[in-house]
Amino acid sequence: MHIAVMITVVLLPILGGILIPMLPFRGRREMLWYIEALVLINSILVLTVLLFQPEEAFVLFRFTGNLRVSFHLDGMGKVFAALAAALWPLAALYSFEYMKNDNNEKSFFMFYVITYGVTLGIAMADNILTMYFFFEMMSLVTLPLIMHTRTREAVLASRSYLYYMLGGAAFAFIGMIFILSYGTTSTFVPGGVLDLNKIGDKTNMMLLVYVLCFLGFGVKTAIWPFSGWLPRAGVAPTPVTALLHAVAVVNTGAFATMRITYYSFGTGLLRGTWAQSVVLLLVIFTILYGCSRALKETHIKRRLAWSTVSNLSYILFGVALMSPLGLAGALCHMLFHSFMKIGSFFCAGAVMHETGRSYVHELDGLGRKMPRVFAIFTICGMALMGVPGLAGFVSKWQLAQAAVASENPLAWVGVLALLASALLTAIYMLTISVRAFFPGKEFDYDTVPDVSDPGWMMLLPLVIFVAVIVLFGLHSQPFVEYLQGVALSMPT
Amino acid sequence: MSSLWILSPVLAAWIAGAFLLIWSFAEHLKQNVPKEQSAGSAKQILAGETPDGLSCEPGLGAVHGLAIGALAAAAILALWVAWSGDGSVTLFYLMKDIPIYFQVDGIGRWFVTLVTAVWVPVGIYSARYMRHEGEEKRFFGFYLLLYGVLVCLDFAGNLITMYLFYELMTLTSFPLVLHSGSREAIMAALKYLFYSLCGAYMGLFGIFFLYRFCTNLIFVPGGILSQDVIGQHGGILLAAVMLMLVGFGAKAGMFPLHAWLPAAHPVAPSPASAVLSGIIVKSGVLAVIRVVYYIVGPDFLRGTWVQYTWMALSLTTIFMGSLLAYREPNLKKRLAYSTVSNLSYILFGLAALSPTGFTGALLHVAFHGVVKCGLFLTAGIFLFCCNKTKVEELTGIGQKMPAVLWCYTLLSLTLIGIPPTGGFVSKWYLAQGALEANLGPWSYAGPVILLISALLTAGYLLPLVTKGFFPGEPGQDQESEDIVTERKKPGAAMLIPLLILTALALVMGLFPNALIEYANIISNMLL
Amino acid sequence: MILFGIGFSNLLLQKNLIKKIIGLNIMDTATYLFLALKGYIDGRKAPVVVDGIQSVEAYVNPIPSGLVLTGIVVSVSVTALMLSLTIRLYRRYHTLDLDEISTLLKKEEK
Amino acid sequence: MDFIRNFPFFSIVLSLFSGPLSSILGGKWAKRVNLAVIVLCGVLSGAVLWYVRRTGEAFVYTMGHFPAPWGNEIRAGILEALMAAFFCVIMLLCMLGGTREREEEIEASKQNLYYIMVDLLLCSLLALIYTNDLFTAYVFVEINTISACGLIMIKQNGRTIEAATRYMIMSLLGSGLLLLGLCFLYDLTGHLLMSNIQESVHAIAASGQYQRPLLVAICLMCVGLAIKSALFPFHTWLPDAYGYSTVSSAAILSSLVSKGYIFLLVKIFYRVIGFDIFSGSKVIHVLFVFGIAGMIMGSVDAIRESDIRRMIAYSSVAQIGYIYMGFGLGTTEGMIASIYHVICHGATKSLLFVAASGIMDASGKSRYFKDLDGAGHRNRLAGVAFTVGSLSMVGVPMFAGFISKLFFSQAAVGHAIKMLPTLIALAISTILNAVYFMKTVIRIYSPMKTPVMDGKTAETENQETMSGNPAPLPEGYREITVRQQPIKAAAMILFILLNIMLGLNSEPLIGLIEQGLEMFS
Repeated sequence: MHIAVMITVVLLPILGGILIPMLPFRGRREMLWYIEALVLINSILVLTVLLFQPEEAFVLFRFTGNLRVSFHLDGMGKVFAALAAALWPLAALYSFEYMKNDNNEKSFFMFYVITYGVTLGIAMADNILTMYFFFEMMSLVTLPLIMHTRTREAVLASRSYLYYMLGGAAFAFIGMIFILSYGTTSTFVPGGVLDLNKIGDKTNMMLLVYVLCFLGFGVKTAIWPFSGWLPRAGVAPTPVTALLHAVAVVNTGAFATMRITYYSFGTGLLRGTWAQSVVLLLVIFTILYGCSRALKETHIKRRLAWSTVSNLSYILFGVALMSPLGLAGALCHMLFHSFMKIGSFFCAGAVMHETGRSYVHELDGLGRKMPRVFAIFTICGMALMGVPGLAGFVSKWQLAQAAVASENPLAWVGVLALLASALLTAIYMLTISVRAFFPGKEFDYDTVPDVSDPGWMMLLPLVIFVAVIVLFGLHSQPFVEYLQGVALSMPT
Repeated sequence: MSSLWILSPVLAAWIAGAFLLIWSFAEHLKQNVPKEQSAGSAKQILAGETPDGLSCEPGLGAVHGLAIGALAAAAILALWVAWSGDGSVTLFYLMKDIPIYFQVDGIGRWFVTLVTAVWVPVGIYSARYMRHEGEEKRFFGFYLLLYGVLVCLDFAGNLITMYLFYELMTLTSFPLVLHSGSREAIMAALKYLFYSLCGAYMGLFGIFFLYRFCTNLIFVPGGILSQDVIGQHGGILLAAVMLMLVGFGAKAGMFPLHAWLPAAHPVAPSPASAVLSGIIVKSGVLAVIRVVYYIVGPDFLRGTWVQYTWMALSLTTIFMGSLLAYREPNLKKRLAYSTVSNLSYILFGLAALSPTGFTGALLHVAFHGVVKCGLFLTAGIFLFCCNKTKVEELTGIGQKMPAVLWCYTLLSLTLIGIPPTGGFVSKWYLAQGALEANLGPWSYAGPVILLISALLTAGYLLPLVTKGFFPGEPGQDQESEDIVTERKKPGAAMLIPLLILTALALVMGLFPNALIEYANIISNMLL
Repeated sequence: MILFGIGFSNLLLQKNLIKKIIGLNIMDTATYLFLALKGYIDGRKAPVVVDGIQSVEAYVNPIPSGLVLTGIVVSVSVTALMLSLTIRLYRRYHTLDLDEISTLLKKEEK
Repeated sequence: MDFIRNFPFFSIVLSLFSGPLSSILGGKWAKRVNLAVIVLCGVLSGAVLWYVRRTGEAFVYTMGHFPAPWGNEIRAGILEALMAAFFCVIMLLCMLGGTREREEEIEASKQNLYYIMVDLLLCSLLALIYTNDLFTAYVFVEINTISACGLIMIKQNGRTIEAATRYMIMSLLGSGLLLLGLCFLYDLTGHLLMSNIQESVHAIAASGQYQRPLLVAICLMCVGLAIKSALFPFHTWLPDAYGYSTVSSAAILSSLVSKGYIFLLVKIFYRVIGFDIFSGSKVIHVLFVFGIAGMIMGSVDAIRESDIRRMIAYSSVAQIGYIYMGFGLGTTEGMIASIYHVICHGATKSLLFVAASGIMDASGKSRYFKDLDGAGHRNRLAGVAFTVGSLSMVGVPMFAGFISKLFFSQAAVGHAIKMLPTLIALAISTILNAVYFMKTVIRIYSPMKTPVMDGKTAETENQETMSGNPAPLPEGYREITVRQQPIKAAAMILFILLNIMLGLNSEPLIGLIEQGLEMFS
């Protein structure tokens, strides 16, 4: 029974999504209920699947020979699926309020729900082909979401987004082929699949292919050379930028990189090679580059987008360490960062929705008017900074531990980069809160538009996110143990 | 002694502080409702919520009463807990094997007493002083929160808890500096925040490494590094400790990251800057002590390049601090520079890594804390009464406010270190410790620099005294005449705390041996 | 072979359409000559049955000549088509030069 | 059971005679005859496929019962039957897709001429596939060229004639070279039937002398056929030919005609020269390099193109580059991959052409990009069809393109030296494909920004088109719904289904190709 559930979890949102424009909805409210119900049922299904975990893989359909699209739930897949299941209903709730006055909502929600199915598909992919399949679908399905506002700028942004995505997929394709032909089986096996006698002398070629593959999947996590698309995609409506750039799209990239590094190429071969140092250098540079660009940015959403770029490279830093601890740290940061970032994006969205202002210097004094939203924003900011007692600190701690444990000096440079970027994050996050709450003595308050906090639909998700951040911050023990359990199942 | 009592003072302070903060928030919301007159329904509900009776004026009495009451209760509890013997409590487990763990030990007790001794009088003083600054509720709210955080910091049992409260202290003290709300106040506050954050992150870098090499980072007098760990990873550990020194030193105004002190002080309200330079800066010193003497162990650093650089940095800061103070016209900025140099006395004492040096440092921590708060309170009075900040403008102040200027003179004497006062005692021990540590040229350079900076301190403190008491030709007389009439005399609530502090400083100066022998107990335990 | 070369280059380089067609024909005939040559066995007569001699040795190998026949038919039809196209083009553009025609077309397009 | 044996012969003869027959009939009747013939041939070749697959070996059918050197032979194996069936299906769909255009563009009198050409084309294609004799292959190549040129010319405006002339010149060159190559071969081996040539070629290769002429023969033939199937350096005629001719002819031309020649090339490789000699010779590397160059340059030209039809034409140059690269690899997997790609490309290219015509209808017949904005909204089905086509070209997993790309790279990985260049070339050409295809897809779905006559600002204009109620469209732009174009819609849907079927379960097809290849040589 469980395997069937696993498949329905993936297909239900996709089919449900496609049905949205077809179904005759009387009013807007009925459509909202339909969507919310669809997403909620799916999340519950995901949780049931997570609870009693089906062992065997489920083959959806068979391309040729050993290439088949099949699903299997293992440690890492569970974490990512749980994350998506938790965040999607809340994001949907938020977007109902946000999209109230938008006219073609139907197409928006259609793609919104389909992305949910595709993300679950990636989480539960059993072999690299399925993952690549859904990886490609992801970039196609999210394209209309970015193009939703149909302005000139949105079209340009979506076009560059697509080129980056397809370019990345093309390079990842090479990696996949390499694994399919040199690996023993195409499924994900902890500790790597490549059998050495086949590769024999061509290790350098293998390493080069690994770097290409890392960059291919890395495009989605906006590594330095390919990070152009993320800030530009800020032009999309907030639920899209929040959900995609905090959770769905970028995490799929990180998740995919984890898969190929730990489950296909195998860390044993890669540790200590020049490929690892190339990747590490690239990641460290992106961390610093992302933060410095965020500092310069005045548009809130683009600033948050740049901070996503640097935070994602934290995750990749964890992955590049090639040690089980590194993987645990990466997973931990992926999770916490999603909550923190989606919280701050939603706050920014709420501000833009209510006041229509989206530049930092326009925020003076808004703290007084929208105290709840800005309070949450400050907490998310502090969590991002890594103030101990909040979730950010825990994940930074895990990453730093892993980095210190691994001997190579590049990792220590990485820790320094981690801290320097924490400082930069502090600067660009707190300046917003300070500007909002303490605009200065001679600031008169009537220039501030008389707005109040948004409706409950927007606030509820925010409050939940903050609660989760604080909970993880203070009591992350059982959770971190679980992650380490997942990571340590890896033969180093 | 049951463990939960340790946290009682902290909880008392925090509850009161939180209540005040929420009250000030509600106050804000209500404040901008009448101004708009618009009939927005959401704001209607808001106005309905907050109790209407509280108008601004009568509320102040309630605020002061609540604040000082809570402060007193917390102080008593803290002292009782500190002096009623050792005890420890683990609040909860932040991460797998890292508890939030509190432990009362010698150093903790010393610092808590110092904090309480200073906190209560400054609290009383600020009740009166804050009237002309406005936003009292927010000020007192953060003030109490800060007190709770400091007590936790002093009682912290392991490095992670200390780091947690170290960071919280920065965040809670940040609004205090920011209080006046003017543009440059915000800029200075941000500068303060980012400097201390940068210091904190350097410290965190060190903590990562230390955590890697020693299991649970609980403070154990004499250090917990095992020999083989030092053997293999000596180099990286030294670098980590150096980074931590510079990082935590930032809070203690050590050379590379001291620039925030002179920026933050003139801008903050005077009770805030009194507390800032008196106590918060000492927390940086406490962190350094914990790391050097309780985690890494002094003999690990003795004779290494880390000690020499540390010594060199503190000496340069001493010298530079006094020089800058000497040339500074603004009184508060001058006091800020003097804090920078005095703190480096303490760091210098610690860098000597010798028992007497350590005792000297501890003594100086006490003396400087009390004296500097007193000096800042006097500066506050001068500002409050005749809103003059420049030193030359205060000529002839002696006739008008003799008592205040007397206190100022006595406090400056202790700071300079004239024999009967406490300053001399601590400087003596510092010089003794430096010589004893026989570090070659360094141990001689130390006392010489101490003497030169004592002269400089006299140089920048005494002119105010001379001008105040003996103004010279009558020309200035009538000018200083209208200074005082403009403002009312400083009220009793401001004078009494000043007198208490001066008395405390004198008593410590005249009968220091109780303090000295207690300090010796601690230093023997460590070295 | 040389003939083939001349015809081939002529077809490619010439500007004028008619010249191209001539070139084409030269090329085709060259191939057929080559083909016919292949079939020729020295000292025998053309493969037309003359006064009842059936034995194979008397005649030249007939297959290549058969092929030549079909080849010629093919090239005739192709030339016919090419000529009709050229007339059509000439009537419309009054020039035989292909590049000129394409420039005219571009003008017409705008 | 052997009645089926002469089915291939039947299908060729049938389509041959239907040509002249339809010349007498009027336009309407000619069309019906034509469709009937195509359907019949499709069924016949399907039966042959089924029969051969059951018997498991190819059968030879001598026309007119004359034995070898005189009579002509047809050899029908699995691969030939499969290709024949596939060609008929594609031709049928193309004809359906282009019906409405044909009525509008071609005057009544020319109608039946068009169908003659189509029948002849069908006949020559089938013959090309089945024939086992080189010279008959040459003859049918010529017929194919003439009928294809006729298809291009039918539209009678200046452009098409110029395109037709260019096409004629180039293909005549090609066939000239082919003929010469044949003569060389004949001279060497003395036979024309492929199977006997093969033994003699083996004998020559074994004996070691005559190496040089053999190599020359191979080169001549390869270059000749390369010119005809528009491989990179010789592709200049392709964009004009495909760009301006009628829709169905363009679709047929691009997917079938060039493929016919490629299939002939494959037969020559296998049957005549024998695979191992061929893969040993240098020619392979030349083809490989041309293939790679074709892939990249084709896409680069396509990006610069501003006319949608010419852009698709250039992209077919790139795809042909793919196929030749498959040959260039020289391994059997490479061969399988390229044959599979022949089928995929055939299906996708014709879908793209038909969809493009649908889009152009919806935006006032103009073929330039700037007028195509928002066409996707106006002609929903054509928009979807075009998107499916371009996604498959780019190689998105759900569709046919992905599978062929997958096989190409797997074949490439097996080959040590050539692996990296192929993979990199594949990645780059995917990106380039993505650039120009997705540019069009996005443009179709992006809102209309054309200057609006009655002074409304562009923004409100977008609002209205998006909100569905028909805004005052500039002249020529009209909302096309499925009902207005039933036949074309049916063709498009069938194409899409074919594409997805090829994408999802390609296993049976691959199996067939493999069997076919073994049986081939």
